[in-house]
Amino acid sequence: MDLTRAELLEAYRKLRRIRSFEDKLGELVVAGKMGGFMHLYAGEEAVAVGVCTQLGDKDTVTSTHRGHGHCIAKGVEIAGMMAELFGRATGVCKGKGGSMHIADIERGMLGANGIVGAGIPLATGAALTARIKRTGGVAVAFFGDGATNQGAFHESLNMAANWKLPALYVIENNGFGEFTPTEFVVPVKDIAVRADSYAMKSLIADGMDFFDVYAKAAEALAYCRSGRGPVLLECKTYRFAGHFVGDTLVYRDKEEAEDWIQNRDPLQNFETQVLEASLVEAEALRRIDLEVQEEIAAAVESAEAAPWPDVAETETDVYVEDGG
Amino acid sequence: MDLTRAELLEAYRKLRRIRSFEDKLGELVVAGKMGGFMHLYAGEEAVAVGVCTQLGDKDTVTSTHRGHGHCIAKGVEIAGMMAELFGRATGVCKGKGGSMHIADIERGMLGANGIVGAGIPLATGAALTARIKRTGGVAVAFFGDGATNQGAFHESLNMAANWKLPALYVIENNGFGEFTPTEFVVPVKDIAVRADSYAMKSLIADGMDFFDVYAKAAEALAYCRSGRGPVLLECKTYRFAGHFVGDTLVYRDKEEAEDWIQNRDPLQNFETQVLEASLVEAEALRRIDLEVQEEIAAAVESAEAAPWPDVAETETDVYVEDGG
Amino acid sequence: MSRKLSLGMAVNEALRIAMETDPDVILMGEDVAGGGDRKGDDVDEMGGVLGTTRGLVKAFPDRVLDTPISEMGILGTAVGAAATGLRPVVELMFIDFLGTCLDPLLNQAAKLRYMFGGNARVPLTVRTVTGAGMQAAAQHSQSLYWITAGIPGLKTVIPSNPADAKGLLLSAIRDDNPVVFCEAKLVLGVSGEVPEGDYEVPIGKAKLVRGGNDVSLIGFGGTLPICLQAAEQLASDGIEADVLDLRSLQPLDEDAILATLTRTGRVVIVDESTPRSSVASDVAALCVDRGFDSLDAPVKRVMAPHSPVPFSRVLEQAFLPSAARVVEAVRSQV
Amino acid sequence: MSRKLSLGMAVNEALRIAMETDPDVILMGEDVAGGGDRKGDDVDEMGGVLGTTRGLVKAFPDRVLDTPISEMGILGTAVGAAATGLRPVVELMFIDFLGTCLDPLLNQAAKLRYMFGGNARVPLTVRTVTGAGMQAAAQHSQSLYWITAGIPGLKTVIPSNPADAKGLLLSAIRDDNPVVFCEAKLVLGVSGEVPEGDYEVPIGKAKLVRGGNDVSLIGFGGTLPICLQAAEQLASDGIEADVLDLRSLQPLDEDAILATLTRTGRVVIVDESTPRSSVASDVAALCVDRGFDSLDAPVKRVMAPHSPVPFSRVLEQAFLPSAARVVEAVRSQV
Ligand SMILES: Cc1ncc(C[n+]2csc(CCOP(=O)(O)OP(=O)(O)O)c2C)c(N)n1
Ligand SMILES: Cc1ncc(C[n+]2csc(CCOP(=O)(O)OP(=O)(O)O)c2C)c(N)n1
Ligand SMILES: [Mg+2]
Ligand SMILES: [Mg+2]
Repeated sequence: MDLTRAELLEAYRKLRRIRSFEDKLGELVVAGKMGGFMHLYAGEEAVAVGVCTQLGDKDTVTSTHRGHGHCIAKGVEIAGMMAELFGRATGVCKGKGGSMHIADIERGMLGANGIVGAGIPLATGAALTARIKRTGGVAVAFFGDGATNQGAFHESLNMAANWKLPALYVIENNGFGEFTPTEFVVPVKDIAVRADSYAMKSLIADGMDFFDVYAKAAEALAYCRSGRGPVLLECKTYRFAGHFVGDTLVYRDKEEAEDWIQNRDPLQNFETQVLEASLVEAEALRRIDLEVQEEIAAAVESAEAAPWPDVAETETDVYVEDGG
Repeated sequence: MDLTRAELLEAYRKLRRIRSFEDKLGELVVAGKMGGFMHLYAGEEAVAVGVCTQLGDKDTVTSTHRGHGHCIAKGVEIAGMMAELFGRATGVCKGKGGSMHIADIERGMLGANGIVGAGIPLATGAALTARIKRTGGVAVAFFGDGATNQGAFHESLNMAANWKLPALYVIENNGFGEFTPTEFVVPVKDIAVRADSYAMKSLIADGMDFFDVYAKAAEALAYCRSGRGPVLLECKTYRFAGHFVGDTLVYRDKEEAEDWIQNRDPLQNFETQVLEASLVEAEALRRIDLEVQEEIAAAVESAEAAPWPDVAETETDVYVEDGG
Repeated sequence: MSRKLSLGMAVNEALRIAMETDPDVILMGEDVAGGGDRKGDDVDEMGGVLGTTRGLVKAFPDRVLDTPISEMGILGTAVGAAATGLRPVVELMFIDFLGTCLDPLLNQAAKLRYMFGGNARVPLTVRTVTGAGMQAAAQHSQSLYWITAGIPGLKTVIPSNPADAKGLLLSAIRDDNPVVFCEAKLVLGVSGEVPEGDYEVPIGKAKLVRGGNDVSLIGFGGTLPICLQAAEQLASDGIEADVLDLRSLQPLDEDAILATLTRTGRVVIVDESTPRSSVASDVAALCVDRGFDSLDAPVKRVMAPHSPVPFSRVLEQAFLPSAARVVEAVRSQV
Repeated sequence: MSRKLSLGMAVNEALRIAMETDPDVILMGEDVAGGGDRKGDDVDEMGGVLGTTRGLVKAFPDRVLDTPISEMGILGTAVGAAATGLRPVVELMFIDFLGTCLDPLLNQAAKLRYMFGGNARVPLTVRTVTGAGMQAAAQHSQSLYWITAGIPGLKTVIPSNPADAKGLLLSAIRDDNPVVFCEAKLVLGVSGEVPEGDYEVPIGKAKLVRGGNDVSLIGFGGTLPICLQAAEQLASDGIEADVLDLRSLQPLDEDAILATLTRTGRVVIVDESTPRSSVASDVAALCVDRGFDSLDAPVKRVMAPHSPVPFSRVLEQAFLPSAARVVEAVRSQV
């Protein structure tokens, strides 16, 4: 493991930040304080953090309807995100985007996306920009198992493979697309095999294990950066909550869920490994837990106090006004 | 080879009928007697005939912009086709469809299609009907190598595999999508490997050899009919003429083209094999050649003499009038 | 006999009747069963994200099909199935997803019959949720019925209440043409009396839901309650409004539109969609063409602005048409 | 200085200038090179099915990209590229193929900026061929600009002559918004004087191409020649027509439309598309709203019928608007 203590702590902070952020959102929606369709990332943190920890300013990511984790992992500010989800003028998208469109282009976060699969070609385009403008950057598309059944997945991977673009395609295989088990709609066990249709390199990671994701992503990113072409990385993971806040979860096996949640929690997993290897101390982690809790409480407080957007904003930002 | 002499002669008649039909269309378009975008099937006859010879009334096919061959192989009348291409009221689609939309639902021919890849889900739907209504039929989708880069291909094959539909997907890999060589846009040598993304059975045939197509299609159709699910069959073939009538062919290697045309002509190939095996006599084939020539001449003559559609027809057949 | 049902439950009832009365009717879509088709176990199904199809997979296990998230494949497959003898009802979860599956509607379902010279029938129904009002933001809140209404060969209907929803859906399913059936979020949860049993509401017939001779308020789907609210407000000022519920966007009931215009001379169209290429524009264009001689005032369109749908509650409310804006439009005419 | 060029060749010239003056401009599409990017051999390229991009891959070998037949992937990739610093020009061979790739335009290109609170630019241009006239039948002959013009966040332009084509395309490429650039088949091969060098025609400005005070004929793209022909015929009867070329369908030049209406009091809109959800309806709706007081006659729309485009030559001619139908519409007004 080539991560320094500081890097490990930073990784843990991100894992925890995502978890606490998502838990808080769940509460807020249930309490009727927050609206919209809300899809939580809890349980899948190791994927976003394992990959994004290795990305820099020139690298970009595209995301899904379940996008808060990717934002946080890519470094988007919590306060701006929270204000966005409260629909306030101080939101990172001025309250116009909301959960499914949260984005921060300056941080290379090209947006959550309400259209399943739509982020995949966008990342392909970002990779094309990197290639043509020789930025040295890599574009990463995060998307679910369900999204691999979209035509956009197929077309994009084929194009990226043909052009050997620096693109990393990350499948977050959490076993479900909404309420439908993946095995009902994907007739192969490992979705990673779909890379073979494009003679593309593929890898599989344990998406509940930060270190495994990190290692596989490292290999994949090195491959992309070397100009050898795109990589498909499948991370096997699980979402701890429902598809969206409000999902009654009647369709899923309770024992199976309990097993994932109790025995394979990525935060617990991380902690066990770093403590066993004596890389960091438990107190350092607890301190981060507290700091994150405070950070999120502060974000909620400031968001709730923030102004609503002016109604005139309904009609602005449709076009770049001067045309160019 | 389990084909009777009569069946062999019938197969040859279809091969010849397609070739002569297409040659005649080429002439007519160049002479300015026929309009529209015209894509000829010459060179690929063994694929349509090798497959369709084994289809019955309950089986359906969907086709492409290059659809005359599939029509003829599926038994659509030459006279109605020719009238259609002349835009006459007596056309099989009353002159409303033309080359890219020629169809004959009564014969299970669900249409040429101007949208690359669009016939693939249509055939999937026909297979679903066969399954739900237990007709015992199989649906066959013919499409080009280029169409395998469409999302519709991916989505359809996945659905068919999940549902184990009686569908046969036939790739006519003729080495080009318009003017772009297949290897520029498909990074795998055998497109048939794409079946593995869906755990689907696949086969590869020499698309210039009627007997090889016939054998592979027989295997595939038996598999489909047995309820084991869909099959992807890749036929390696070549189009003798340009992408459309008018194509200057500047982009293609002349020697390579000559080689295919001189040494791998599916009609020549068929003739050589049946003569060598003494299954039929050359005179029988020549007789068919003449009969087909007369048949096509008659079709042209009757089409040219046929009435134009009434202009009121522009606005009819948009809806089923009584609503149902 | 009737009882109160939400629009969603009226849809559920129509689907059940359609499937009971015709073995060729099948349901397809993402989670229309919702995990419930796991044979041999007792897992409960969700019946779609909004629960509209709940219970149907248990009743018709072979004819309710959960699909992959593959709208192009789903719609294309449904068109192929419709052209070969089934009568598929597809759920397109939100009409915004039309972007992923327009071709099977635009170039296949709508055109097969014509291209084949009348030798095809495509009895396909696409159920889809439209419009804003749930803070679902730009990609889950559009009122894109203007696209399907604009495509020759398709029909598009949009009920404003549960009773019409049931009858229109039964008509749509039994229609031999492809029909897009819109469920507007603004009225999807609203309850109303729904007759029991099997009945149809004809496609292409608007309904005058309130009589008045001063102005015509024309709405449909989610804007109907807004029209009625505005009519109440206007009435208290002594202005009596006709309120016409279009119900069908294609075919348009031109006669009913011209009849109300003739009565009042003043028309306000209330349409949740953005203004360009809209149903509202078509109605206005009809008025200024065939209804020109009856027009006493400018035809006003109360619509969303030319923008995407915003997320923030305050912006979404500003985005939607309101009774206040309708009243203001009427005032500008007199 | 100018010389005669076809509209297609004017487009080619604009592309070359755009690529010469901005290294971020790239071209993508099916066969836009056309086999010509085979490095190291001397195979000639086709430059697109209609030859419009011929010669460009030789001049800019790294920036002219042949793609697979994957419209969804192409458009989506182009949007991603545009949002990250390139200025892609995509060829969508025929606008009919919008069915396979609407999402990247509808839900991505058009909305990113808005959804991201103004923090995105999508300088994307989509060139596409529209309309009937080549017997290309139902799936290759549609005038679907009404769809792109209806989507907030997109612009849509359609030149009627080579000089405008060159200037509008240069404006489109340099615009920081996504622009759909339509090349109407009816005028694609027609030649006209085209100025040399680099110039722009502003997006959103209509052009009065003929002055008259009796009636306003409003057209664009392929219908402009039809308007002019009709104006000639009317002139011989002593009716003098204003002919307005919209050039831009979104934004609409509302001022120019209202100005001609004010001058003449009579409007006929000539639009090649089908009638529902159309640009023509929007123009009519504008006239009966803001232009109501100037209207002296019903606003007439001369359009295609509500049907798919037929193949047969005789039917296709009947389907298309004609000068005779325009004249007849004007006659019905007086
Ligand atoms: C094109 C499209 N189809 C359907 C939906 C509705 N939808 C939202 S999330 C979702 C499931 C996605 O599954 P997956 O890709 O596995 O991601 P997960 O939710 O499991 O993270 C669906 C069907 C959508 N948003 N977009
Ligand atoms: C969706 C769509 N994109 C592009 C086209 C234009 N087009 C017509 S045929 C063709 C090439 C098809 O190649 P392939 O599938 O290999 O079939 P072939 O022509 O070689 O038989 C293209 C790009 C189209 N008709 N539809
Ligand atoms: Mg999933
Ligand atoms: Mg090919």
